[in-house]
Amino acid sequence: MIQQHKNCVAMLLAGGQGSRLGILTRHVAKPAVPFGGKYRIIDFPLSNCANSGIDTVGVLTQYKPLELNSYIGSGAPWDMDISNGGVFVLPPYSRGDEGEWYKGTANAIYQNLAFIKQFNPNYVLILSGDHIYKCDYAEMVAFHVSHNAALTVAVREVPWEDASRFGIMNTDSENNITEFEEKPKNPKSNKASMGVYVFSWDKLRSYLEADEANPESQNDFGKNIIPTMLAAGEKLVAWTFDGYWKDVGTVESLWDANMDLLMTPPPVDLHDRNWRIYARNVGEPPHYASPKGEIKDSLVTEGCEVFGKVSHSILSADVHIEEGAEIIDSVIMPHAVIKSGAVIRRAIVAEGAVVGEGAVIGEEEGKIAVVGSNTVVSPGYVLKAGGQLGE
Amino acid sequence: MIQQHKNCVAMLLAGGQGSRLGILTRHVAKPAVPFGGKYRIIDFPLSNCANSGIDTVGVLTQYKPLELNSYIGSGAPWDMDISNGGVFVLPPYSRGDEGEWYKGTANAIYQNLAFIKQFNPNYVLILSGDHIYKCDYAEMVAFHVSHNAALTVAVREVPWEDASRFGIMNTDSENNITEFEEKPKNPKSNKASMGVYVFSWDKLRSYLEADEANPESQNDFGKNIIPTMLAAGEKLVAWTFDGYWKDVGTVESLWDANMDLLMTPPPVDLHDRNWRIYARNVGEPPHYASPKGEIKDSLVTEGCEVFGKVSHSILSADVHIEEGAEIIDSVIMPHAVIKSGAVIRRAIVAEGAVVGEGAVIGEEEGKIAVVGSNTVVSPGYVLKAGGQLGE
Amino acid sequence: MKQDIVGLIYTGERADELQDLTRYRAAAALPMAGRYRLIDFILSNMIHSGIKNIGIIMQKNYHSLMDHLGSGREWNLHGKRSGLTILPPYVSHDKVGVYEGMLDALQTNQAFLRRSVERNIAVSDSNVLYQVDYTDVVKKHLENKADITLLYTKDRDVRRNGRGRYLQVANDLVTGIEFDPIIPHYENTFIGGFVARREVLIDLVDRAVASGKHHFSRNLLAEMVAGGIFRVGAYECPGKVYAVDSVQSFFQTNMAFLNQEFRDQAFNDEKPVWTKLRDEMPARYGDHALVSNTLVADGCLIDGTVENSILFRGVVVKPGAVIRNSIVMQDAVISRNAEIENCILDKQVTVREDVRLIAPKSYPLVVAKNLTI
Amino acid sequence: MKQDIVGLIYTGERADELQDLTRYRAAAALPMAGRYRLIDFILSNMIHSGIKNIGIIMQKNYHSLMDHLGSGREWNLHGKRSGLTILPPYVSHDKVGVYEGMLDALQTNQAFLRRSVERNIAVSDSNVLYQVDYTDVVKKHLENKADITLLYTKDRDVRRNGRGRYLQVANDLVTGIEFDPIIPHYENTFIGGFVARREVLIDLVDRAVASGKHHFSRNLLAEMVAGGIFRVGAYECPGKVYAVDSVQSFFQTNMAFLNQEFRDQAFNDEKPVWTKLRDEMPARYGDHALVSNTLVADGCLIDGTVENSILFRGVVVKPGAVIRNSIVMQDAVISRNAEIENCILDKQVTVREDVRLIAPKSYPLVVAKNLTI
Repeated sequence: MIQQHKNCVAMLLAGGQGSRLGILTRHVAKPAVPFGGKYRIIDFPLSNCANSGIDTVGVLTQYKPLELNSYIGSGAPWDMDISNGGVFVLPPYSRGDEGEWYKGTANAIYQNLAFIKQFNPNYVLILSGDHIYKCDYAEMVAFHVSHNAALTVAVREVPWEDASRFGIMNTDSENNITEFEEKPKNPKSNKASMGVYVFSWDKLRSYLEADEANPESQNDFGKNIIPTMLAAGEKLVAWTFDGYWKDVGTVESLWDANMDLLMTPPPVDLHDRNWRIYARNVGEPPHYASPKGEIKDSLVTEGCEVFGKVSHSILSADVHIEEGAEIIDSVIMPHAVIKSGAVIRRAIVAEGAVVGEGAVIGEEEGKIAVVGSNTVVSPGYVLKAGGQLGE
Repeated sequence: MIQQHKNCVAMLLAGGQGSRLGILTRHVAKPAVPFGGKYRIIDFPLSNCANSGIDTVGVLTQYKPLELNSYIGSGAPWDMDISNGGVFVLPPYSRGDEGEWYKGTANAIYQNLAFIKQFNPNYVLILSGDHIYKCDYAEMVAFHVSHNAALTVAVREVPWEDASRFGIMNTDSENNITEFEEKPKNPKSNKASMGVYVFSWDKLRSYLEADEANPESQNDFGKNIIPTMLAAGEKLVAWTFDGYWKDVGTVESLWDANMDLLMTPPPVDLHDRNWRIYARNVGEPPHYASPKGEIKDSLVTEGCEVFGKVSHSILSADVHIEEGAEIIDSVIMPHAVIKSGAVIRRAIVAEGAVVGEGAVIGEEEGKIAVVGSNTVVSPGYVLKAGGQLGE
Repeated sequence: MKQDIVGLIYTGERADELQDLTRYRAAAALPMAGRYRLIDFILSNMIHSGIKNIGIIMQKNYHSLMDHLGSGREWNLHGKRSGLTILPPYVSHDKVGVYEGMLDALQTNQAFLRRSVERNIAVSDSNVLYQVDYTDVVKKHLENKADITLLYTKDRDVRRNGRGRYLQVANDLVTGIEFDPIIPHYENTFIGGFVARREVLIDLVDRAVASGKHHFSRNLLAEMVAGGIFRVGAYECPGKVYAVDSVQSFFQTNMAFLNQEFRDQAFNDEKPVWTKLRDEMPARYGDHALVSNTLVADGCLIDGTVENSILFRGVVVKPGAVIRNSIVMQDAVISRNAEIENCILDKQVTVREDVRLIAPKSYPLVVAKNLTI
Repeated sequence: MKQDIVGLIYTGERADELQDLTRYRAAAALPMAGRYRLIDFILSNMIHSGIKNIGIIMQKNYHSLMDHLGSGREWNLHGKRSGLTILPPYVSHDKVGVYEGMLDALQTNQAFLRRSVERNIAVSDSNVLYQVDYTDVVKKHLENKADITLLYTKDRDVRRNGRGRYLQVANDLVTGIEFDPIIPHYENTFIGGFVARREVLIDLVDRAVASGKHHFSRNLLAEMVAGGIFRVGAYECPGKVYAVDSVQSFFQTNMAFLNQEFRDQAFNDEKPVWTKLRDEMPARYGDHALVSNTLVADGCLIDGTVENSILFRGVVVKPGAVIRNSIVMQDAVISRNAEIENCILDKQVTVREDVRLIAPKSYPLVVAKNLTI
């Protein structure tokens, strides 16, 4: 199969089981976790690609590829149902006798070099599947090209006091990366790597092949590839991204990022018609707000029927809030039902869960409570702050 | 992800390495092997699905899924780029800590029960990825429904003298299967299984789950599932297919099936506008027949440039036959180049191969010679009947 | 599994009484229920009946409809073996074509009828809203050995004085038919949908046109019923039926969606109503939002009071604004402290601050597209 | 990576001299090179220049063109952020529209021009065949600080007596322009394609129409060149250029594809020419086939003699039939022992057994669609 030459191909690391998201990723891969009412996390990098003119994306996953496959489908929602490119879910597969799992981020790309090779690109963009942000990758690629770099690392400037929690890029005055330090005790820079890279294709290939041949390597971009390239004297540059960016790898950060959408103005504007975030359409009618309910300061998605009180919360598609139920500071994922008299506070209720009459989920303070997908919560059940319920 | 209910979902067993096809499947999975000039083997079952009104197909493969993925793309050529269904390539994937390979045909389906479950079908059609035939599966499903069967097995009547080479279904006068015998020494019937099944979804699920729980089982439809269902007294019926059907699992049978297309009239009519075989389009211009060449009794696909002599052969897309080259009784796969003075006889030349000046491939009699994909054959090289050249 | 019905939707209905609502759009393209166009219901209903080939007869003002339907992708009608065929008014060397009515349209589009391969055809007007399974209708049609089978309803809400087509039905056959009576004598209303054998319909149309007939119902159907040679079948359409042929009925039909029972009839998880996508974010409610008995589409920004209304995609309701008993179409803006009641605001209407626009319930006021008031 | 050019293709050229070939189709829809329509080359060339939004201005007889283009899927122009916009003649309450010419068409489709977001626009006629990278043209246009940049060729084969637009060019600027001279005084032929800043073009068109001008070349361009206020740039189109405006030039252009060098220019593995698919099987050669210097599309069944010809998809050549120096369109059938020479057989023509149809090379004979002779 001969594919057309592409200037830039994106590879999206959809990651492993995402265990820091607890029961939320028990039944779906992290990138397929619902976000912001009508989106899934993966809609952000995919829409960024579409808006940046990148139409060929490989999605690397070794966990629950079915749901991702099913969600991505033909790629039409992101304009990627094209014959000369498109979006492909790439789980690890058999070579000869045995299959290999992805040993690290670099190994995941290494195992899919043949995929990239089909398109013979000039540049390869490496993305992560658990970031919420709007980013013009075309600008980053242009920066890479104009700096004639082997590798460009996207960085954002974090508060100095937090810098020791990140992978930090030390740069000279011309944005050349001089050193990479993972969680430095005494940071010399506040430029934290976002885990988003642009590689020149020939460099990517040769360093991945060399890395694979080294049995000592952990096959990780941060730990292995970047230091090796620095040591070899390659030109590595840092491209500073200054927009909103959130890693949603934990329950708390996922809840936080959802709540950020309720700020005025929201730090990531989903209403911007020049940079839409696309999502698979669910074919639901407009939502219905009943005379018995009350909705304040919230996002409500099509298909909802709201008979109860909702404040400072996110309701995803086809959520039913019965009369007398109350939802505060919470995220309710698609198809969930909250029965009458139930109170949900500082919680995430996952897809298809049913919260019984009078149940109390979460508390006014403390950590976020989570009800897992398709879980049926008995009437009157009480789930404390930070609790997780579900299989 | 909630999918729409489907009456029938097809699962296509694209199989393993297909080692009986030798070097032809060294770089692609069997279903992606070119056939008949502009097709791949998988175009036949996929087009049959499209023509039978089945728009949701899972393709199970554990070998070279990349090429299959790339060929199938969004599914548009088979009208399967739809939002409520479509065609999905399903390699084995991780559950928790480790991946599992497909242990047998039944296990391959078992591992993908979750895929089928999404569509909550009434019936599941099990297909094979290495058969050339045109078949209205809707008729088979209708037969299954009207007979109120748990399982319907497609059979064809083979000459009695060959029956002992097949899996034979013994039936009563009402097409009920009474016994299944694998390669019986003294066949009681000449109804050979085609490896094409229609299951009622609930039956499929329960028997696959039971089979998986049995550590003794080889997890094979023929060896395990059918005997178990017969023993349990389920209603199994045989549906007789009487059209052209060819298993192209070996080099000889693949060559044979290609040559069958040159019969008058051809046993499988690719020109029939009511039952088209769809294929991914390659975007090539019409082929050019030069004044220096001669083409007789052959199929020639778009993109070819023919300056040599071609008789009783199949030229796939974008094949170049130089002046003075001669092709007889052979199959030339896409993008191959046959240099001047080379002679190809009773041979298969795979994708992108280059046969050098004056090379002689194959012989007038004997077994089929094969040149592997992207192989460069030195000028003057001689490959004997039955020889295979390439990595 | 394979379906044997081709669908045909006629969008050339007269639309005088829809006033400004149809100045730049066909009745079929009228906005409905917050995110749909009227034709979405007819189309989706045909699709859920298993119909995979659908022709749409276009008339004047078909640009918005064509834009809405696009390639048929949202309805999964974009394939090679299935699809949407747009049948525009015929512009050629010889003719700039506008149809006289359904009969003329059928005659002009004979090529579509002839090259279809399905044995049966389902034809529908586009200015009605109903749910029926055409497979059942065709089954009944065949059992009944009818030449043509008309869909009807007993629902009296569809009726209007002095306009309508009424049927006398006995044993599932039409025994009488009347047009536009001041007071209808029959209790059944023909809803503008019918099925027939495709070949039979081609023949009927050909004969009718050849013998100088012009009106489908008034001439062709009436003579078929009266003549006694043909069997004209009747099939009662289940559930509520709405006809959208005036500002009032447009208003009522939209408002019907506030009724839970009708919503359950029209929207069904297994049978979604497909429409063109807009990729809007979920609706955003602000601190001052007070929304009651209202349908709200994605993309709305609501920080005012809304009661008994339908808000289409991207409507903005500023703090202090009040909307009562109104239909507000796509991207309209209701500024601070503005008040509207019993209004229909077309797309991109802006209501300025403090403006009050209150109409009586029986005569909803239409504000035309793009106006700022 | 993101492209900053919107494309616009004008298909309203006069086509009188194409006779029956354009009776039911626009010149843009003329069959070309065995499996294409003329517009495929213009469209694919724009796409390979990175252009992702393309408007196509339709004129009378646009049904076959609309059918060919469909949703733009074959050109990967069916997305939300990219796409093909069909701009049909405007039929509304007020107007049944047929354009006067390019200027009128640009004016009427101002909405398309205005709502595009790209900074540059590439406009092309549809009755020419050429390959150029518009990115290079725009680059040159900007370097040149031109208001508009015209594409031209020095290729004298494009010229015909008494028809054509010729340019005097100095330092990449047009210094003189003439229309339809009996004998051209300038050596450069304007090929009907140009680029401009989108905003500049909108303004130029608006002014021209407002001041009563009607012809794009004769009025607008001529005054721009003469006036000395505007900079009219010139860009030489590389390679061969063909204009298809008469039966003879249609014939010659098709036949040009038998030339290896021109095939290499027009077809490039990296830049395929996209067209509507038909899912035909490969061409089948029989025992009696004798085919020489001929392009053969998929779906043909050949068992006769064919020389120096172009066979479109699905052509059947029976044993004993002879085709020389001819263009045979889709699904035509040449029966046993029939003989044709220097002919253009339109779609679905059938030549009966033993019929001979031989025209002189300089006046190829056109047999209209569907005829049986």
